[in-house]
Amino acid sequence: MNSLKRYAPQLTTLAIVLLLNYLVFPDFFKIEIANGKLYGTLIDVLNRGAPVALLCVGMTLVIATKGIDLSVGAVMAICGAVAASTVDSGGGVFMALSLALLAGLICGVWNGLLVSVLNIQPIIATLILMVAGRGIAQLITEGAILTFNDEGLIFVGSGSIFSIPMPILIWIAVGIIVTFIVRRTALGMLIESIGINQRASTFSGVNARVLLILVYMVSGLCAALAGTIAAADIRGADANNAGLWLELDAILAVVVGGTSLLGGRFTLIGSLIGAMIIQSINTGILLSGFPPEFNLIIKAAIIVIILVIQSPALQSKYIEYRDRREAEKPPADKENAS
Amino acid sequence: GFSQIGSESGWRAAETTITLQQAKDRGIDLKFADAQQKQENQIKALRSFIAQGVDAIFVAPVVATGWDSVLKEVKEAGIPVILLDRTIDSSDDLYLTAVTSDFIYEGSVAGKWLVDAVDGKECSVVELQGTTGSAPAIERKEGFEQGLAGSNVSIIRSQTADFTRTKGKEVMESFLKAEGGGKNICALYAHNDDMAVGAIQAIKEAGLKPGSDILVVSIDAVPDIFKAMMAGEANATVELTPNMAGPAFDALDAFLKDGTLPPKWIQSESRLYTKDDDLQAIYDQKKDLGY
Amino acid sequence: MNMDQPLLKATKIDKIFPGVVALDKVDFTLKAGEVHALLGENGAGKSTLIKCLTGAYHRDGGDILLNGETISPRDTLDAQGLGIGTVYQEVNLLGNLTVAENMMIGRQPKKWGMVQTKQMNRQTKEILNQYGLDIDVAQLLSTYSVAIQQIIAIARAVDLSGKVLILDEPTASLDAKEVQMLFGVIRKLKQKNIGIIFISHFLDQVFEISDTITVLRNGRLIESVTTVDISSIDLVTMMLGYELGEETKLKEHDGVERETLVEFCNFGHKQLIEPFYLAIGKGEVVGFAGLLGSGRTETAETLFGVTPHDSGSATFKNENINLSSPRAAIANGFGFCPEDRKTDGIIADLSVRENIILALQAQRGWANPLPKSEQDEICKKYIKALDIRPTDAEKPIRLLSGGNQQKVILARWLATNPEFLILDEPTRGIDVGAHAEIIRLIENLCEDGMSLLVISSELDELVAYSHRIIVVRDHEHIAELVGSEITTNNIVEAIAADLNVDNGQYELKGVIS
Amino acid sequence: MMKSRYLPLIATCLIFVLAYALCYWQFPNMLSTRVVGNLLTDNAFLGIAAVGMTFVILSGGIDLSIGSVIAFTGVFIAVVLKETSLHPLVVFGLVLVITAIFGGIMGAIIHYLEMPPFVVTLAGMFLARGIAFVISTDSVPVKHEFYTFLQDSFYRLPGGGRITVIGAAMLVVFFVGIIIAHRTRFGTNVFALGGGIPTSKLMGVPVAKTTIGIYAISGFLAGLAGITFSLYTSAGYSLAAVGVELDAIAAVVIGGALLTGGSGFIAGTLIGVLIMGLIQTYIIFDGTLSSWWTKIVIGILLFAFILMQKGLLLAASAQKK
Ligand SMILES: Nc1ncnc2c1ncn2[C@@H]1O[C@H](COP(=O)(O)OP(=O)(O)OP(=O)(O)O)[C@@H](O)[C@H]1O
Ligand SMILES: Nc1ncnc2c1ncn2[C@@H]1O[C@H](COP(=O)(O)OP(=O)(O)OP(=O)(O)O)[C@@H](O)[C@H]1O
Ligand SMILES: [Mg+2]
Ligand SMILES: [Mg+2]
Repeated sequence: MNSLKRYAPQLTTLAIVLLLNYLVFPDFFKIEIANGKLYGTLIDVLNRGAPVALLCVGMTLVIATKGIDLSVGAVMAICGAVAASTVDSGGGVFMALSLALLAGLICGVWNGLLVSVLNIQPIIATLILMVAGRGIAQLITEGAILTFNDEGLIFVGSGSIFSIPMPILIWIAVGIIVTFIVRRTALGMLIESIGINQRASTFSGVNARVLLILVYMVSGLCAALAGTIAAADIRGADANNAGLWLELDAILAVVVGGTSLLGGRFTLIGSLIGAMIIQSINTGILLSGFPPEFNLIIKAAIIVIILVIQSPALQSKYIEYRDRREAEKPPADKENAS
Repeated sequence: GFSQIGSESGWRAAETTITLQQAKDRGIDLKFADAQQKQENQIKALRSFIAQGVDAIFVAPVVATGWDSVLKEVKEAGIPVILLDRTIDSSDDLYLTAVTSDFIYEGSVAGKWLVDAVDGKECSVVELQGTTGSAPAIERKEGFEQGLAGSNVSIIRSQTADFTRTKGKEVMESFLKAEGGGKNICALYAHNDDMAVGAIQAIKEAGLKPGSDILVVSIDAVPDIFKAMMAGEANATVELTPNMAGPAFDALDAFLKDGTLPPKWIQSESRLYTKDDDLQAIYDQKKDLGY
Repeated sequence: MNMDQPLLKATKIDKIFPGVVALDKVDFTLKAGEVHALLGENGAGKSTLIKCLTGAYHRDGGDILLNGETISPRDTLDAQGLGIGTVYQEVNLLGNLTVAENMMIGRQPKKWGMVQTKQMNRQTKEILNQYGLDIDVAQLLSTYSVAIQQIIAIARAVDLSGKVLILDEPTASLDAKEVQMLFGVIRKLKQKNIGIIFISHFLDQVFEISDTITVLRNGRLIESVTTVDISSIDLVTMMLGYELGEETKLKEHDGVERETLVEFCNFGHKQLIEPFYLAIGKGEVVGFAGLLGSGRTETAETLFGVTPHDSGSATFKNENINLSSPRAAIANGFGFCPEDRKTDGIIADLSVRENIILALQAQRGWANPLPKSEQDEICKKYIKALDIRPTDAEKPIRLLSGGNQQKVILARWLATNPEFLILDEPTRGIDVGAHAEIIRLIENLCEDGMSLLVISSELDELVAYSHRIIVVRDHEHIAELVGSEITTNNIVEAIAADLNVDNGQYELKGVIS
Repeated sequence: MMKSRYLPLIATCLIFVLAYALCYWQFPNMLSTRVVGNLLTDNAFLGIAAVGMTFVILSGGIDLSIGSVIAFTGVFIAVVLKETSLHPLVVFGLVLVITAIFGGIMGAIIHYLEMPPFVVTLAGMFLARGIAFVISTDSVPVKHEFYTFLQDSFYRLPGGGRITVIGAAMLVVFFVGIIIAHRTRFGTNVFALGGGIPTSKLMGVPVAKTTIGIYAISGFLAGLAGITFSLYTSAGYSLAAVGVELDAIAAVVIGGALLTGGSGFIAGTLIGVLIMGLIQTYIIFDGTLSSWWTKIVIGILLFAFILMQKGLLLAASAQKK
């Protein structure tokens, strides 16, 4: 109940966006089983939202430390390319997955080192990898789309377990695992304390340096998973386009999910809801049948509306208004009594 | 000097490979500049080429407009310019020649093929557009519509998929849902093969047969679409040859040798491939070109 | 204008925060040329009241009259325009601007729309000279210590106040000399018929400077009285709502030989502090005395590894230890309660509970979380022991009043149960009641065997609990007082020794008279 | 006495000179007036937009919309010039008013609704480009004699280099920017916001006015950058200037500003822009890099610059000790 209340703005927004989708496309909520897999627009939203949702998980932690990770899109491309070239040269799916994750981890460590040890501002530190990373990915695939036919790897992108598509399972699982780790240990609080006041945290003995590297590592890992899924989905690693501009969607999702870009308090669940909101908007635009010139305007308009709904200023105005009404009530009661 | 747009697709990579290859074969020292999809970078590259004093410049222009002033500078510096792959909106005395295909023509070839293929029956087409605002997207759409003119074939949905596989698949998924699970769709037209390849997967995952339930026609003729055609999952593709450099170098050689002025427009072939061609042979020939 | 008419009159001011009634129909009247002290415990609502008066908060009810006219400042800019200058409790200046820009922002001298920097710097220098401050005003504010920033903030507010000057705990980080200087300024303003609101927890200062006293408790007005009519005992009772027990008695200096716990040999840092020798025994309280900027905070920060020492070594229980970072220091059983709570202490958005357990949790490592029940227990213990209000441990600490924040930071370190605790100005901004509590706590801690190093500008406080006092001047340890030598007078003499300044300036108005 | 505040600026300048010397050593052609002139002309629009971005970043905000606003401006100008017979100067005035208002509205939303600039301007970015699409997806050429006149007026340097109108315009904008940021009350207020909005509020800084002003300036300068871009290319194209905001941010930060706000220099941004341009020029001069190596080398060079900057600052502070 309490947590429901906590996510009220996000859930309301999601509901509104879904309702809009329903209005433009009445079959939106229809789900059936086709080819042994759940099939329907709602499933598409969950499925297509997987990369952004995964990126969101890492991004939320990074943002909580007052950082930002612009490189996730490029890391996706790198890891997709690594996975594809692994199976291409005869490695199995596990080999591909582990190498991709390793690549993501290395990228994360690199970002983390730049931010925490060299003290470079996160946006610039990760901009370096954002630019160079896509080059590295293209280097691996030599600019072409590296296609593959490894059933194992393809399964990661378009297979299903219990009729549920793999990407959905993966992002939900990652979301749950990371939330669990972060909230059941002290990690969450320590990350937040760094984001709010790094100086005071270090004074209290928090190991900011290690924690910073850690969050960028998580972000790299999440990007690696997202990249692998994206590559597996189209059975090819598209170094040029995989994850292009997805970092912006991920950041947007985090903010829509209720985590402040100024660092500090974060909510992974909120971010995941945010990711689904963003994906619902995207899917809704595709379903609506408007000419593509209008895509961006529609998206901008919906984002503005969402942000106005969630605006802290308006919320506190509302709370003030509500409190005042409540505060005015008791005297009225008293008057009645007397 | 060669100012390339960038490396946004496999086709582009192939064009780069072939150009570099051609230069090497001819013993030409080619300065290559990648513009990362930005016109401003191309203009910078051209200016730098002048400053370096190159002998000739190839440009694959990102966009048709906005070349006048820089090309004037190039002209003042006395360097011949050859446009690859796309033309521009400037007066044609600013460049030696343009080796390009005709996007509109490509589109109409695809459209005509479809009209013939359905043979007068009614047919609803969904269209996957290229990046909104890009020249191939606009002109391939226009050409396709010209090709359909007067037939029973009509476009029912058209959305951009940014020339990418991922988007191709995603957009096709929503087309399928929006059109009664794909029952209303008779054909798919994609502005490039990559989007078609993505869409084919979406069609298969929706339980339909691409190539028969839904006809697939696209443009570019990259190796992967031949694979799909061999598997009967795609029906036709219009070639956009990545070898723009060959004719360009020929024209340049002739010009530098004795001042022969080439025609202002050297149109590259836009060949249509269907299942009647020797797909395997073409695939084998193309697969190592760096697509 | 009627001369009897009050300068500033506030009636029935209400302010409600979610869950807290911070002000409940508070009346307040300020006459021209009067120094009006506003007193109350931590969290009584003093800062909130002045923020309502200056438009920093929107009040929920009540009227404000200035010179008989209703005013309703929308924001502080508005208030400044009306001639109300304010120093807020936490130094509210901008560290990234120069001193001069801080001083003159919004009213820089200009010519053809361009700021005349030279003129601005000169004016600022002149103003600050009146406060005995001769500093480079073109430097960034953040290069100066809290104390200097405090003086700058005061100077700025005075400069802005045409009619009313509000000072919220202006003396919290000043030493006796600066306090006297400030009082000199206040007296001058009084003659200019400016009304002054003065908030402080130092009762001696209140008695010295104020004409009228208003006491708040729990957001309610208790009483307004003229200063001459009230005794300090009554005043304390009025503030607390109960009688404060025995004033802390002076500690009898035992002269017991203690086994050495920590020892610093030739410990120092090139820019911050001359190498020194310091040994602290188990259960011993060592006080650091000195003027502002003398290098006490620097010493503490070097000891704790904030700015790692570059000469000398340290031993703990006769073993060499590494003090290269706060983490290393904490691992050796050190604790450090910093001076500037806003930037070095509180984690503003975290709850009181999280702030309390932070150091303990960091010590245990992230993978070994403190069970919630244990956390709650710790919080309950310290909230009670230090009388932290409100008692809701889940409130973000930024919503607490300044004094209560200070207590939470103290609790954070006590919770780690350190063997050696460094306290830099631990009682800054803490009310009389809690003050007594904390001093008692310090005594208990050292009885339990904890060693303490306390830095404080309140000499009587230092005298009360220190076994030994080190006097610091110009980044150098210059004297050590032991046992019966420890008196305020001796400290002052040590500080002033061979300083050829006229002694009058250093005279201290010490103990509550 | 050199104030330590200016250290980052000095470090950046030093690095630029050093890097240029290295380039010259490898390609003697790099020191021609042509290259210098090109550096100014080619980066004019980036530079102008980066001045706006500097104001925003100094205040602790960020503006992601500038690339799109540049595209919008170009399309708007091209279409209006094509459809009407208005003089380009009139259209310039019109578009500058529009973009300034656009920026101002974003500033107002950021201030009054207390929303993070990152997101508000991200929405602005979508919106501006979306409007550009709706106006025209085609690239629209501008054919007006006034354009030709402006493009043909330049100052010829010895050695074939040119100082063009737009190159000069950038320098003027930088000059005015420096004055506004470091010499006016508004400028001080911008820095104040960067130091902390709650504190600024308590100190009586007009936060609302300043925030709106900052984003209006950024919008205005993005509009001006758009005009520059349209002069540069004689066209309006809705896909133009994608990602310019990131280049601008990088330039501002390389120029020594802190993204957290409150500290930095407009002049530093100029050097930052020139450094970005230098990297580009160097890569083109090299001319052997494949598409992917181009990206990797840009990344490496960016990293090298930042590292050198850090190193210099560290060395300088060690010196002080
Ligand atoms: N922004 C806020 N939101 C919620 N509660 C607040 C807020 N600011 C203050 N409070 C509460 O209002 C009460 C009064 O606080 P205030 O800061 O006025 O106390 P004070 O008298 O100045 O105390 P101190 O002597 O410690 O400075 C406290 O209980 C505090 O927790
Ligand atoms: N009156 C002054 N004039 C110039 N510089 C000063 C002055 N007072 C302090 N400083 C500088 O500020 C620095 C920090 O002083 P700080 O006040 O932190 O020292 P401190 O001894 O810890 O004093 P306290 O703890 O009482 O504030 C000192 O190194 C000193 O150089
Ligand atoms: Mg207070
Ligand atoms: Mg101190």
